[in-house]
Amino acid sequence: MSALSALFARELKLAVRIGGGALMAVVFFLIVVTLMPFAVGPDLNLLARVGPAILWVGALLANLLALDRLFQADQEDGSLDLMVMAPVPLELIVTVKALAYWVTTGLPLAIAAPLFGMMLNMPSEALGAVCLTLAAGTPGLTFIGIIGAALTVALRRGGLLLAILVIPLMVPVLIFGILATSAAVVVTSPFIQPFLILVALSLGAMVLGPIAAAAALRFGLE
Amino acid sequence: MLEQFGEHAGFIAAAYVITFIVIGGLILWVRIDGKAQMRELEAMKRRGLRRRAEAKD
Amino acid sequence: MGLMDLANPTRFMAVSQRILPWMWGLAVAFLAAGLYMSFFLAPQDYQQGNTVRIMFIHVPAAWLAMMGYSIIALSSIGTLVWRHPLADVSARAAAPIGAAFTFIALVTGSLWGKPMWGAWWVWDARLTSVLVLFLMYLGLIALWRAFDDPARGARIVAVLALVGAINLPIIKFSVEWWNTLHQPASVFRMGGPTIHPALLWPLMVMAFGATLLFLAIHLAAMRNEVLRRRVRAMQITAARGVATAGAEDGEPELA
Amino acid sequence: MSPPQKPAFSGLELIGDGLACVRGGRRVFQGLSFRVAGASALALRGPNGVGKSSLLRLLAGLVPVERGTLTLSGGKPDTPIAEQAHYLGHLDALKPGLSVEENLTFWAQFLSGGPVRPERIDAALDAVGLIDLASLPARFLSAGQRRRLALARLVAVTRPVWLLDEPTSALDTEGQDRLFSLIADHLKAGGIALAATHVDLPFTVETLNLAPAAMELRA
Repeated sequence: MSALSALFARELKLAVRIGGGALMAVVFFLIVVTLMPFAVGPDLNLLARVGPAILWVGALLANLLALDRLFQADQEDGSLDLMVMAPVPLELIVTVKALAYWVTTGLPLAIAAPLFGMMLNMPSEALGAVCLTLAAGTPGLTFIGIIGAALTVALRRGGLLLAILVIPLMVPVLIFGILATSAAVVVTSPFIQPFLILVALSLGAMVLGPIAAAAALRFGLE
Repeated sequence: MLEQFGEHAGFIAAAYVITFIVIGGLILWVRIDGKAQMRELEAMKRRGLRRRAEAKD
Repeated sequence: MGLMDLANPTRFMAVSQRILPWMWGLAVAFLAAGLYMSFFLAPQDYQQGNTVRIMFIHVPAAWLAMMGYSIIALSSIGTLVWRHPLADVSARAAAPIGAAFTFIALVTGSLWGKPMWGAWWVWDARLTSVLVLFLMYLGLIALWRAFDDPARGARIVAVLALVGAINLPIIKFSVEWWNTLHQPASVFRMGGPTIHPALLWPLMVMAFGATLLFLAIHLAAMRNEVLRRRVRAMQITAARGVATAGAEDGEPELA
Repeated sequence: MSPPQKPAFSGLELIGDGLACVRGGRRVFQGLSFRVAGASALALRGPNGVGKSSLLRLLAGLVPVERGTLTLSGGKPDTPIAEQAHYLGHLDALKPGLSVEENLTFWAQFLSGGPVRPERIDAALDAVGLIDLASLPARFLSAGQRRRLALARLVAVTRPVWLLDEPTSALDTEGQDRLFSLIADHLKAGGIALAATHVDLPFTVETLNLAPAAMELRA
């Protein structure tokens, strides 16, 4: 296990040191949230109604931001070769990298979301709900995203392609995330059912994502 | 002491407290950063004379 | 290049070391006086009651948010026209401080607005413009951090800072246009045009003290930045020095 | 000073039999057989594009074996060769944002799968002549210094097989001397080294000549 903890520590160190990766996603998230009122107008009632959607779409896009570099940076400097040669299964290495990415990207997004929700005049119950659903849903987004990151690892301009590949796969997570969050805004919709499905989607992605990503990385080698 | 500022005392207190935290953090950061740079500079000046491996013995 | 540029940062370090304690002292004195005045001498506003006391930090913070960006913009001209290394140091040191004061302006604005509007955030023209300013600060900081070599990043960031400075009035104008389109009548304007003299004096003292504080932090951060660059320069020479020294003495025990 | 070599390897033998390799739809080589015993080095020779790098990557498990068998007798049983081999490729696998010491410590921990004593890191850095730069960020290193740091990885973690792809590139004469003495130490401990190089190694090596004409013919 020590090889994996060393990798986790290195990933966190790199994310904090190089350009403040964690901060960038949150800033991008804030920019997306700021743009929406310019588009739909500053009417607070309207913003409160579409708030969950704005936050979830913003978080989804922000979560994609640095994903293309996740394996590419290691591939370009030869680190990936050594990782493939390690005694640890590649699936676990991919999992650890994805977890580190979530800690530096997805988690800050979930923590920042209630603050941005306040700016959209969302009721306080909805703020808690959006934090909870994002904390439960962003791992799903990350672990789906790493499949795309692994598929495009050898491509120079993989960034845009990555988004096109994985956003359709993220649709179920988005649907149930927004459904669960809206439960706190719209009285009639239930919370627990979509939330459990969201958790199930995340857990499923955490199993499937690393297997698919590791396979893609192996085929992409040479 | 807070009560004399009326029903919105909490908001006033929060505004001042957050301001103090942010500015205090800023000053603290400047001080810690300054000390760290000074330390680095001293370490660099020392390193020219002594090797790390020898310093350990 | 050469002696002139080396001499100036050295003199800057000497001079700044002497005036910094005075600036800290003056800033603390003015802020203490300002706080006393704003809490105990200033009366309640007939319309806003005691919440007007938030104004004494909100308005100076908003003013310093703009001043911080002005420092960056002016320093950027210095970087681009005279290529003076201290200009970039000044701009770079001002960015996080300006961002922090912008953040304070946003938070206190939100706390001031909640009792008035009943919402934590209202997309009114002023607050929204300050938010865009905050985003521009963050963009500048991110761009600076993306460059390994400060000398190479300096002029590129200076271009962004100046483009931002030109854009700011346009942004402000557009945001106001957008806002009046949606909200014809603004019920309440922060720190409105007429202000009671009993409120004005504490505000002036607070603003002056906060400006001094900003400048003191800025100066201290500039000193740190100069030191950081010295460390960096020494690290580079160290990397080169070892390579040549190793080749010269040949390390007999390994040959 | 030579680095500590506690577990001396004994009875190692690396055998390739009838190997074939396909990269990018092109058959790089086939029917390639060789045999390297412990405590000896094999130099891979031949013009560019003949498949020296491909053979090393194949041994490292980075390129699939198209046909043929590859065995390491005397090594750890039931362990792929890749996990018992060091691969020093064209890329140095360094992060510019981490210090020299952090870079090496990470790889040592990651490759050995356990905690690594700092003395071992220091010894490895000393062996490649980078000990004075231990706390420096790797972004300040020159190409040759980066190469040395990559080489330190092989010293810090003990593995029986060294796969070296142009190990002398970017190194100055002093660095090359260090490299050669490290390889010699590794061989003395009973290890195996395979090197694709155009430089003559200053100790006895067997040579595997990869000839392009024959390859084309068979392909």
